[in-house]
Amino acid sequence: MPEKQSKLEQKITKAELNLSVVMQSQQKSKQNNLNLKNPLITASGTCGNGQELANFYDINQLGAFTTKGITVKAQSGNQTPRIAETSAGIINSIGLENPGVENFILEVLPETKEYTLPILANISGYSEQDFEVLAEKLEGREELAGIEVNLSCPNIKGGGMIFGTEPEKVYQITKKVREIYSGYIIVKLTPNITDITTTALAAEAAGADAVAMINTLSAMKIDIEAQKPLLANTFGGLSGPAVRPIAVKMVYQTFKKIDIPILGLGGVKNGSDVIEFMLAGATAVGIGTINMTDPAAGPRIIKEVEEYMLKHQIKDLSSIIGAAH
Amino acid sequence: MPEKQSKLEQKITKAELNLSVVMQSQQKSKQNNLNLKNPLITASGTCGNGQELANFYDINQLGAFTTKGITVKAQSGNQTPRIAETSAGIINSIGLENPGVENFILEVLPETKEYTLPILANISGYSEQDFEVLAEKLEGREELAGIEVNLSCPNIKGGGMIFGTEPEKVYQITKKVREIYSGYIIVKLTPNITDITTTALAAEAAGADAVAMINTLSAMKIDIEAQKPLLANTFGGLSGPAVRPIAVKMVYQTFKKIDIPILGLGGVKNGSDVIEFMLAGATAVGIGTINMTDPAAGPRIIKEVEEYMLKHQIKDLSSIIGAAH
Amino acid sequence: MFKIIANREVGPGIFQLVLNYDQLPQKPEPGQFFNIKVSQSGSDDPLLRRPFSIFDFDAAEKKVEFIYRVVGKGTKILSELEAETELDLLGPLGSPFSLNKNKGNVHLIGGGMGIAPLYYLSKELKSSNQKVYLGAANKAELEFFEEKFKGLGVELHLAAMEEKLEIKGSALVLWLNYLEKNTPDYVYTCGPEKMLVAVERECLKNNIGGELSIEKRMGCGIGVCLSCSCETKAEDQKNKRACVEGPVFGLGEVVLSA
Amino acid sequence: MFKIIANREVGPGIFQLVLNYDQLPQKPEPGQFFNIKVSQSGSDDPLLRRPFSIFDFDAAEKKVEFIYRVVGKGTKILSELEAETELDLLGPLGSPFSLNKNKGNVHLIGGGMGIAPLYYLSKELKSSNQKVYLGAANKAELEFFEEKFKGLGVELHLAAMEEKLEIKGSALVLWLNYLEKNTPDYVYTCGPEKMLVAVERECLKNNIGGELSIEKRMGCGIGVCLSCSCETKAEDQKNKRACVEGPVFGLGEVVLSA
Ligand SMILES: Cc1cc2nc3c(=O)[nH]c(=O)nc-3n(C[C@H](O)[C@H](O)[C@H](O)COP(=O)(O)OP(=O)(O)OC[C@H]3O[C@@H](n4cnc5c(N)ncnc54)[C@H](O)[C@@H]3O)c2cc1C
Ligand SMILES: Cc1cc2nc3c(=O)[nH]c(=O)nc-3n(C[C@H](O)[C@H](O)[C@H](O)COP(=O)(O)OP(=O)(O)OC[C@H]3O[C@@H](n4cnc5c(N)ncnc54)[C@H](O)[C@@H]3O)c2cc1C
Ligand SMILES: Cc1cc2nc3c(=O)[nH]c(=O)nc-3n(C[C@H](O)[C@H](O)[C@H](O)COP(=O)(O)O)c2cc1C
Ligand SMILES: Cc1cc2nc3c(=O)[nH]c(=O)nc-3n(C[C@H](O)[C@H](O)[C@H](O)COP(=O)(O)O)c2cc1C
Ligand code: FES
Ligand code: FES
Repeated sequence: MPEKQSKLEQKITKAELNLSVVMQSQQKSKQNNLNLKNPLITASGTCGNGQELANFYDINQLGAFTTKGITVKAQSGNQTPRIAETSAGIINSIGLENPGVENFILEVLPETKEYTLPILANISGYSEQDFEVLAEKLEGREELAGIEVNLSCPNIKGGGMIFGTEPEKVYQITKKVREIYSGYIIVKLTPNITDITTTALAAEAAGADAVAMINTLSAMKIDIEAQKPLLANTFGGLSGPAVRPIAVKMVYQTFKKIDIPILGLGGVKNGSDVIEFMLAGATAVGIGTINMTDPAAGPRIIKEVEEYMLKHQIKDLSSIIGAAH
Repeated sequence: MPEKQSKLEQKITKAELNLSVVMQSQQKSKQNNLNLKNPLITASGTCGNGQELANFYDINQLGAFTTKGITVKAQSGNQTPRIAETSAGIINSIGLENPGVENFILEVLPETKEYTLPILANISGYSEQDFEVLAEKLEGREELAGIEVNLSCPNIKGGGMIFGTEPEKVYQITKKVREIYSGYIIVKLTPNITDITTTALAAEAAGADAVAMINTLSAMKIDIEAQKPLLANTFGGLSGPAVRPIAVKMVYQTFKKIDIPILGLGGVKNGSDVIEFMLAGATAVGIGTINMTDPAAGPRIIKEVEEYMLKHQIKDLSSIIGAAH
Repeated sequence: MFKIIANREVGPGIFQLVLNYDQLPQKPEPGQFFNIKVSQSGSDDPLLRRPFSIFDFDAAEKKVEFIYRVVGKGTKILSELEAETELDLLGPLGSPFSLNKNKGNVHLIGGGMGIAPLYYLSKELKSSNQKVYLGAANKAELEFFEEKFKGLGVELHLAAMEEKLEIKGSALVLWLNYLEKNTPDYVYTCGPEKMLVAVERECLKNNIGGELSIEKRMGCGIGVCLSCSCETKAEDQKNKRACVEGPVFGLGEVVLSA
Repeated sequence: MFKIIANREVGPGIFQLVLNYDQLPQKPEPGQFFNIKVSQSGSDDPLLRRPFSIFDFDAAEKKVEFIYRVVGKGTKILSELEAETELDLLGPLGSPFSLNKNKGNVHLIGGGMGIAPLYYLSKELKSSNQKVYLGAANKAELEFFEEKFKGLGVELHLAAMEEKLEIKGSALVLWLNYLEKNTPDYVYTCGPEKMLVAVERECLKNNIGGELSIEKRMGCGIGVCLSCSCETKAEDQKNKRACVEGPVFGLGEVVLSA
């Protein structure tokens, strides 16, 4: 009885929970940090530019929003079918359909002005120079809290992912972007690599503020009736719950090797998955495919995280980062 | 009406179906080929040594049987839990529990004498020399049709998978084994690599008769209640339907680059998955995790393959190998 | 929340799914669809929802109906669900057929499961000047639809590929047979993309306006993923999303693949 | 093929699953288990089967019963299945409790869901010289079991952690309280591994023979995957598989982890 009593007295209530996390910046000034009211960040390409989700909830409840990947020029994307369902996963080969950075600035950014949460622009390039151009165009844009440099898109030829599999390239591109762009820089890494810690270290060394892992895994599905690849683009990127164990492992493995924060993502569906990524070492956690299958997932996941915190009497969510090590 | 009639006349019946496939050998003599009555091969480690499955069906119905991985010395394996369930997949870290090659020869091989199907011994090593020892011990064993050289086990420290991620090591080990062992040699590759075609090419160049892909993907699961890795061994290997799209892609990608046959595996559950792997370029197809969840899967899958052949009026199953390219 | 009232086979491998709903964000219109989660609560497979056009809707009884064919994993699972089971649906989604223009002589041409959205459309069009051309593989596949459309009192023409009804052939051929003597002012069509291409070609040639509904593989159904992008013939060549700007498009609006 | 006859909550989050079977490969014995597929036909998730001990068996009525607690994804899905649903089970699997020895004064000690296999055991033991010690979190969790065991006419002792029954505490403490005045000749136990360790220690110390049933995470349940290996205390140190040589082991046979 006395134990119970005292436990009750100490009990943390929902109002006391602190879900905020700080994504530290490598740039020494504190004002460069990315402060999130909770660790949830939308994964690029799975939430449009936010308007569509507004039918389901107020996205300002999230930690941050990442826009659909943009390139220097407008892209119409790959042929359809662009999506295939697999066991507990999907393969997509959207091919970076986007209006190009100019239109992004003219049309998309103004729409995000209503949002009170930090906005990250996801940028992709077909050449190293593309990244420089994109960084230049976005430098100084006040609508943005930072950029996510996608060095891992498996859906574009002669670029994208290939950059992300070579630590030297990751270093070079990140360094160039860092020289140009003064906001928060997240470098998004590919899991299609023997050792993701090599590219994570390269990004860190070049001045990235954080790394995001993982982008999709190279994959394919064959239409056995037609006896040909199901996706018009043959290959695509695998995401969804199927890949989560791979992503968690990469975050876990990288956590001890780098000092900058990790944005962990891949297959998050429930609050428990957010906790898993954080225990592995993620400071923030991305939600991607789940938005497609369950557009109202964001607030539900936050609620589930809160329930876990109450159950385990965790006051500060950030205290569990890397706690499984 | 006349078209229908003539179609009926030509119709291939079940009795005419030919499911056999030939895994060609690089050693020029025809007698070194591995002839399979159908493409189904049990995946090492998921079928014990065959006796347990006998409660469910006669395993002689399969194309070939692969034994649980053996090492030079007996191994008691990793601590438990050794298995974690993930979305449409499992992570295992058995850690090569096995009686060692001596006992394998004394105890396991005699038991396989009753089988009429080809038997493959799966071998694993902690050093390059281990593979030589194993090849020597197994050379000339008549019970065996060949060996599968596991250069991809993610569950043993300081060896296993690490060999499989470096083309030079794959080349060296395969070459040594080739010099010693005169039977059919399959080199089993790891998917935990930036480009699996590099190791496939290395295996081919060193004289492997075939390559098997994929072994499991490095992965982990965290027990969020205990806040520590669920598997006693922290990391394990992901298998099951979740990984199939990754495996199919690797087979597809490798098919055009090498001339030796591919044993494709990873997440096969149904006849349609066997067809998918063959269309991608696999000559034979492994069944692993499915045996654990559905021990009678073997004959069911064969039946489903036959149904597909009848539907598509395919007389020789081998005619579809690589047909999706 | 939706609850299954009935889920019964009404043709070979064709099911009628009748659901009760608590509330809807808006009244569903013909041509719109719902995205149905078919997996068990907590299961991650199948992962994606399955899109189905609204076959019928009844606001008074709070009922929405679908007709679906069992083609793969998701529809197989759906077909095994019992009455009383609760389902998770998103919708109504997408842009509907337009109803309010004065359309004169209207033709509805439906092939296979493409017939499904045309029933609610036909019901809502309320025009007596409606001719409906339906085709499927065989009589058994059409029987349920025949009865339903007859109930609406519209002029109905049926064709089957495997046996002779009005003709032995497709809905397209059936319609083309009538086209000369009976030119419509407006056309609505849904069915195999090949058929849509042909109907579109014929209408554009003869200056007949109309709308078609297409089936595209969808990731989300709500416009966030761009899985369902359609190339357009518009000058700016901007893609349109089948799930938001579609699945109903004007004839000639998007590039079809035959 | 198995069909659900009943699947009802008999305690907080605890369900009784009653199945009808066509045929079984052999008569299930106490301590054996079945491996139940909980996913929908065609769904790949959850992938693994779930092992449950036989709670009761009735050959005449072709019935097999389980008691399970909802703890995660699989048991949640199981708890939502309705009567008439067909289920895919493998079993009976594993090595049972031994029944045929002349065991004299027998104690059964069960904690939590570890009680489940003890009921069928108690029934089959048929010895009047049986004392049963059961513990759980609270009274509500024990009520169903209490009634069932009372029906067998055995001497029954109950404890709960959260409220006082015979004592306020675990089955272990309850049993230890009796141990001195009432030393058994043989012990059967199932429950949390911590409890098993303590019972084993006490018995080995006092030279009491017995058996325990353990729960190990299983990949296959049929002996092919070596997920469930248990270290043994035998000289050759050969591992034993909980799914084939177990889940019932002699006291002192395998290494427990507390
Ligand atoms: C807007 C819209 C309305 C539709 N209305 C109907 C309807 O009223 N009745 C009906 O029977 N069918 C309809 N369909 C097709 C229906 O969605 C598919 O038959 C169904 O998704 C197949 O699911 P499955 O799991 O059985 O097949 P699988 O082949 O196992 O599905 C695998 C994946 O492919 C997708 N897919 C497969 N076939 C199609 C298809 N033809 N169109 C789009 N996606 C597909 C599935 O949604 C899933 O993501 C409609 C499709 C769309 C896009
Ligand atoms: C031989 C044997 C007999 C059992 N008998 C009973 C019984 O009669 N009644 C009962 O309520 N429970 C019993 N259990 C435990 C039961 O199997 C688990 O509670 C159940 O598998 C949990 O499934 P889940 O999907 O709800 O949990 P999840 O945690 O989602 O399951 C994830 C994975 O872990 C495994 N797992 C989780 N908990 C356990 C556990 N305690 N033991 C073994 N595997 C676990 C699951 O099987 C699954 O593979 C028994 C276990 C074994 C090994
Ligand atoms: C439809 C789709 C589109 C995507 N587009 C982008 C993109 O434009 N840029 C990018 O960096 N990642 C893109 N991704 C990858 C996701 O942001 C995310 O890294 C990946 O899907 C893993 O997370 P998930 O499993 O939660 O979806 C896309 C993923 C999907 C499914
Ligand atoms: C429990 C288990 C044990 C395994 N043991 C071995 C092994 O000893 N040697 C080996 O080469 N592969 C081993 N594997 C890998 C499988 O043979 C196979 O390559 C992999 O599981 C992918 O196929 P699947 O998805 O059909 O299981 C094991 C896999 C599992 C699940
Ligand atoms: S299906 Fe996702 S945008 Fe249309
Ligand atoms: S669970 Fe596979 S051997 Fe026991």
